[in-house]
Amino acid sequence: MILKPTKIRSIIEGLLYLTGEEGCLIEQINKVLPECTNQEIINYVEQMKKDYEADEASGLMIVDQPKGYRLTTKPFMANYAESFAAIPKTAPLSQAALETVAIVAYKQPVSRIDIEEIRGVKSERALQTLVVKGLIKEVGRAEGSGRAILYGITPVFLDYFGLHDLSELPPLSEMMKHQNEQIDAYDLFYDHYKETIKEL
Amino acid sequence: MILKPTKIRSIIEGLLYLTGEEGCLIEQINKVLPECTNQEIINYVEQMKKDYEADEASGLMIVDQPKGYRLTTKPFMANYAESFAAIPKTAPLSQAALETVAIVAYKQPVSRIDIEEIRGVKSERALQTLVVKGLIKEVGRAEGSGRAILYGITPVFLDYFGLHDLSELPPLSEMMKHQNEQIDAYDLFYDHYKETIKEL
Amino acid sequence: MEYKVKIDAFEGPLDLLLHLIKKLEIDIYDIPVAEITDQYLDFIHHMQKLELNVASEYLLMAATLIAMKSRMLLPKPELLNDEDDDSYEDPEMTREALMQQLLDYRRFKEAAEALKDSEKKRLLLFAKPPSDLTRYENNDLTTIPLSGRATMHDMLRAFRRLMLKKKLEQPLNTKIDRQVLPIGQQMNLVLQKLKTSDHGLSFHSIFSYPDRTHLIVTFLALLELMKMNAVTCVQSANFDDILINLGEGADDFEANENPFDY
Repeated sequence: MILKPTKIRSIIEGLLYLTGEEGCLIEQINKVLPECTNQEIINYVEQMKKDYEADEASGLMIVDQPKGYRLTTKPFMANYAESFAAIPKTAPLSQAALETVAIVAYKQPVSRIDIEEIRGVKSERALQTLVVKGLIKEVGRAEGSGRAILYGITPVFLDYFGLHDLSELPPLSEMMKHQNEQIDAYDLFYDHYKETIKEL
Repeated sequence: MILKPTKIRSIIEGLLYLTGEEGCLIEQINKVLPECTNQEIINYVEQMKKDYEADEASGLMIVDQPKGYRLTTKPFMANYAESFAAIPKTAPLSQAALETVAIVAYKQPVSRIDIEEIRGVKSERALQTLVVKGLIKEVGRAEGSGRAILYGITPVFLDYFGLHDLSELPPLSEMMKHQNEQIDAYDLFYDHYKETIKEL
Repeated sequence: MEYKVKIDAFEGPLDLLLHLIKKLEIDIYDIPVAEITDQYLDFIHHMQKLELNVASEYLLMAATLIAMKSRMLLPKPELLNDEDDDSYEDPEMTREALMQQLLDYRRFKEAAEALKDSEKKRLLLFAKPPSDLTRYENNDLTTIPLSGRATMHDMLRAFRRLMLKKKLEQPLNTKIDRQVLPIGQQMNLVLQKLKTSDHGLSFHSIFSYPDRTHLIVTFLALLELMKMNAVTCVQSANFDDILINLGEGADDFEANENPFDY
């Protein structure tokens, strides 16, 4: 039986609804819709993404997660959603944890010492937090006498930052090409810092 | 501020999505949208019902429930949900579920409040998941005014974790002796992310 | 310049240096060592709270800057032989190294900032809990392939981690450890549970503590109650959970005077 495109779309929507926050792997959708290739499924979902986004009457959207997709509410819904008590609030990562996880993501596998050299400060606590949150994990041991633990990122990292895979991270080297723009971004960053400082 | 009809619609859709299979009381929607009367909300939802039904590209529909509504999949989705459910699950229990089930195993009979006190976060969803998976169940009610549900583990728990009986669980006191070593052991926990990031 | 700053406003000496470079509109590729050193020292003098454990990192940087500055003030040793070079640290090299370190750190700081953006966006998105698909599936967890299951170790590690996180040092089961459980008391407890429950109790729910003594005593209590007709047990099929109901003899049972307190 050949399914109509609208039907395929409706099935994908249904699956995304059913799996909710767990999301749905492309591979799983493929098992339910064996007549579609993975690429076709990706094309459908990408189109659905656009449609949701364009539809002002819809409060929903589709986001990437590792190897799959998830149906969520649109960002503006956060205000309204928070009035439902059952939704747990997640505390954002600290600045130290963000810097550390960025270094792990770009330089993995990387040891604590490497990270501390770049940051210029002890980073043990930040590493521990990231391990506990599941964003990074031990991926091996360095050679040599110390056999230092080497860290790498996990699929939780990708999910947490809404990435399909690691290649979606903006390349660091490219960031260097646009130094002038970066300086502007840096200004913004320190504006934010000033606020922090005022609050202290 | 006056909300546009499309905005109101999108908010209702978002709320219906977030409450999922539990559904949403008209009264709850009204709390989030105080600028609408109950009758206006009903009119919106009735229109949305028709739209979902007419939209062949959507796998969702809205059904009535006492004093409210529920977003669910269209009847034709049952077949696809079945084939989805038949896909062998490779996802292990979530971190939240593991923590929660461990607390239930060691502290049973235990109420949700007790669990939340230990975990420091809301645990309703984790409990729900565990009940659905049959690993824990209601074993009684707490004394006192609240009559809170008390949870205990089930034979499925023993089976799932390969235990003959509960006495095979290591005593807590022993487990807690080696806390310092545990910090290093933490990353082992994430071993179930068997794939390294390169494979993603 | 406003100096009322706590040390934790900065992530470390590099972060502070970047802040000064920005604030003083210094070219990061041509850092004036004397000026940055003075500003840096001035800044850490004014930091309201210099915690000992973090201060060392700031002080080390201060020492590096001072060393660099003083070497730059000294005339370069002349007529150097290659062999003598070892003892002389070229301040230009140190400055170059510091610049490189600052550039590297800034790159990652920017990357962290991008991640922070993604995080912020992501934290605004909510999703419903997964629907209960049990009505569609054979709800038998044993069909989960062994390789995909969470193991006991997973669970225990999750638990230990949690305990560590909460710094709960006391074992949770001290209350039930070494508790004496007379059978009579346990019989009473089972009967009370049954009386407050309107639909009978499952066999399993009675054994509510992970404690061997408790299990055995409860089981003996149950056998006694059955013997006295105070409870009846029903099992609808092999391996089904056994359902326990109050029996006719339940009202006759006077627990406090029973002989089973051994």
